[in-house]
Amino acid sequence: MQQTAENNVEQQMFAGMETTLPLLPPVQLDSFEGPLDILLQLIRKQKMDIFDIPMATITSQYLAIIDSNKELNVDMAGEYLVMASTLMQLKSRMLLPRQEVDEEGNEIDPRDALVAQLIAYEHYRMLAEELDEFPRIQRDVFKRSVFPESEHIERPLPEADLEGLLAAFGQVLKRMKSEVLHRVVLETMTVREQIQFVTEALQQGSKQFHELLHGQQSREALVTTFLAILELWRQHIIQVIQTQNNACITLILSVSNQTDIGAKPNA
Amino acid sequence: MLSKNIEALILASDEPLSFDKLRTLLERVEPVESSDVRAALSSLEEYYADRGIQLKQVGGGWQFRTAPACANIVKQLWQTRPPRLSRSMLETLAIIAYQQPTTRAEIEALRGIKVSSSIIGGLLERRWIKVLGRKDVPGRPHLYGTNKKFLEDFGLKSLQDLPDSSQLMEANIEQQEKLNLPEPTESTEHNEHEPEA
Amino acid sequence: MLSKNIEALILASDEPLSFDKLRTLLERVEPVESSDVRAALSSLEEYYADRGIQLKQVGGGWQFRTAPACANIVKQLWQTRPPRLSRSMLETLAIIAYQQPTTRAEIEALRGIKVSSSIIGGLLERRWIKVLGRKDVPGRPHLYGTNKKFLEDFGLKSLQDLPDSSQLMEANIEQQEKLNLPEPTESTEHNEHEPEA
Repeated sequence: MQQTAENNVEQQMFAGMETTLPLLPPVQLDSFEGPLDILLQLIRKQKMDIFDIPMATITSQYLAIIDSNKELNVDMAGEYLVMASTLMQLKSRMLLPRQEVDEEGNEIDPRDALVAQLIAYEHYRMLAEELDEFPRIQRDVFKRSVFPESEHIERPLPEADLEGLLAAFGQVLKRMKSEVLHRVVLETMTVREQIQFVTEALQQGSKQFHELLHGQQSREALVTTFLAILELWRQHIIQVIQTQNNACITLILSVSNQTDIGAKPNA
Repeated sequence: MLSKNIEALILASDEPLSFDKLRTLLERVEPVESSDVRAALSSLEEYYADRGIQLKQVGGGWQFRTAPACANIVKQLWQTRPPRLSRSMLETLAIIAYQQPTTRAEIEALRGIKVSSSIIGGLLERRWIKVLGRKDVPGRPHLYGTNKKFLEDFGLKSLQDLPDSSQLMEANIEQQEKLNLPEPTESTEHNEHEPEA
Repeated sequence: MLSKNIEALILASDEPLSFDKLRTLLERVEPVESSDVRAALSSLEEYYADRGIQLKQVGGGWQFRTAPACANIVKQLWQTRPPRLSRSMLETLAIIAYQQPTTRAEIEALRGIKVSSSIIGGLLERRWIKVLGRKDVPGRPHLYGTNKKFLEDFGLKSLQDLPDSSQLMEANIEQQEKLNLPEPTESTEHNEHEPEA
């Protein structure tokens, strides 16, 4: 049905997936837009009949995916778990003889509601994809943004708009949220200078990696300092020590001019 | 002179220029028939159809825009690229476009997953959606709908330009009947009328 | 395709596109001879000579402008609707207001995009910003700050009246939701003060 960027994930996910209990590699739930999305992908990829979903198979496949994502954040997990219990309930109801009937006496398939929900969601999912294909302003098409007309025309000046101003600044702030929030210093910085900075700092004793980067004012400074550290490490002038995964990284000067060149930094 | 004036007005306007506005402005200089304006517009539209700049009808007005074929080169004018829209944002936007006016709970029911504030906030910030009011149910949740800017930015003449959703509507009504969604009584009425601009 | 690309680039650019800039941009997509660009430009210029929009060489670059013959009617357009502040103008003004004194390079660093002379020029013309002096760094760039007129027009008693930036960041989504209540584009607050003519 849909050929999206998730193909890789899907391939991993569906590799070796049989109607028996599947062996699944870990699948990131972030690649799905929720429980309905998971179900739809399972159904469509395996060419199941959406109006006659094999509840036992789909339930065990769904549970396997949820299981491999146990450390989900709690908020997200809620909806996934609700769907899991819905599926299990449907699965068991499918085993019972049908009893519920509508006004005309026809049996009601317990899966109907779920199917309707899946179909509705699938429509929106397709519409969303179509929407994304429309020629979008600033991505595919562009318009004029300044209006300098012939000099014969005097143009009234634009009016003030405080809300617009605040919103605009909010936007700028948000865009640079990941960057340094105070002044951006536009000075050029060389790796050579930062090598000197790092060496001098380390001459007073070992330093944590983050300590060295801490005082850096701009993204450029951070990057340059980082490059300097890499360069020093490459030349075995410093050693980089990390005792375990995710632990602090300690930098020390190599014992100068000694024969420890063979000593492998173990980060 | 008529089509010259039309060209100039559309170029000089900082938002899509509606037909009525265009006609009113043209009238100030000399009397003009609506049919003539219409004819001039469509011949201009055709005239620009295969150029680097095109005359397009978007969000209820006319605007000059660069041709989609030139997108790659025009993008280079700026260092930054517009961020890609996430699937969750697109899905939420699609639901709002077709179901408006609609609440966050209704969107969540359709998507089967929570709609985070940052998604709604992002859509509001881009001015693609707006709050139309509040729904008269407990909690008085916001009712969302699309804005003119949504049509402009996606190059749509009007909401009718969206891909046909009749199938979708049917499926959805059925679904609402069967699932007993949070606010089933009010929400069904939104499906009966066509979304308006 | 060459002249299509040229048209599109000139329409979308924030400032007059110089020949060199134009050529550099075109080159990124495919190799092109200066003489071809020159030829394309002059045939475009001729092509538009008698239309409502014209291709003009101004201030060392190329730009589309409305034809002088249409000046009257374009004037009418602008009388009925004062131009809206462009996003780039608002962002630039906001940065100057919060970061003053600041230079153009600093504004560009924050916006991640070039700030055209026409934006700074427009703000100076509106007397919302002024040159405070020069920064003592190589190139001695201008330092910009806001003017009293900025406070007047935006209905602020003093610069302290601007929400502080941390507040703005947090409030962003909430504020957006509020700002977008019923009529998002029509702001009610800034109509309370009389905008100066």
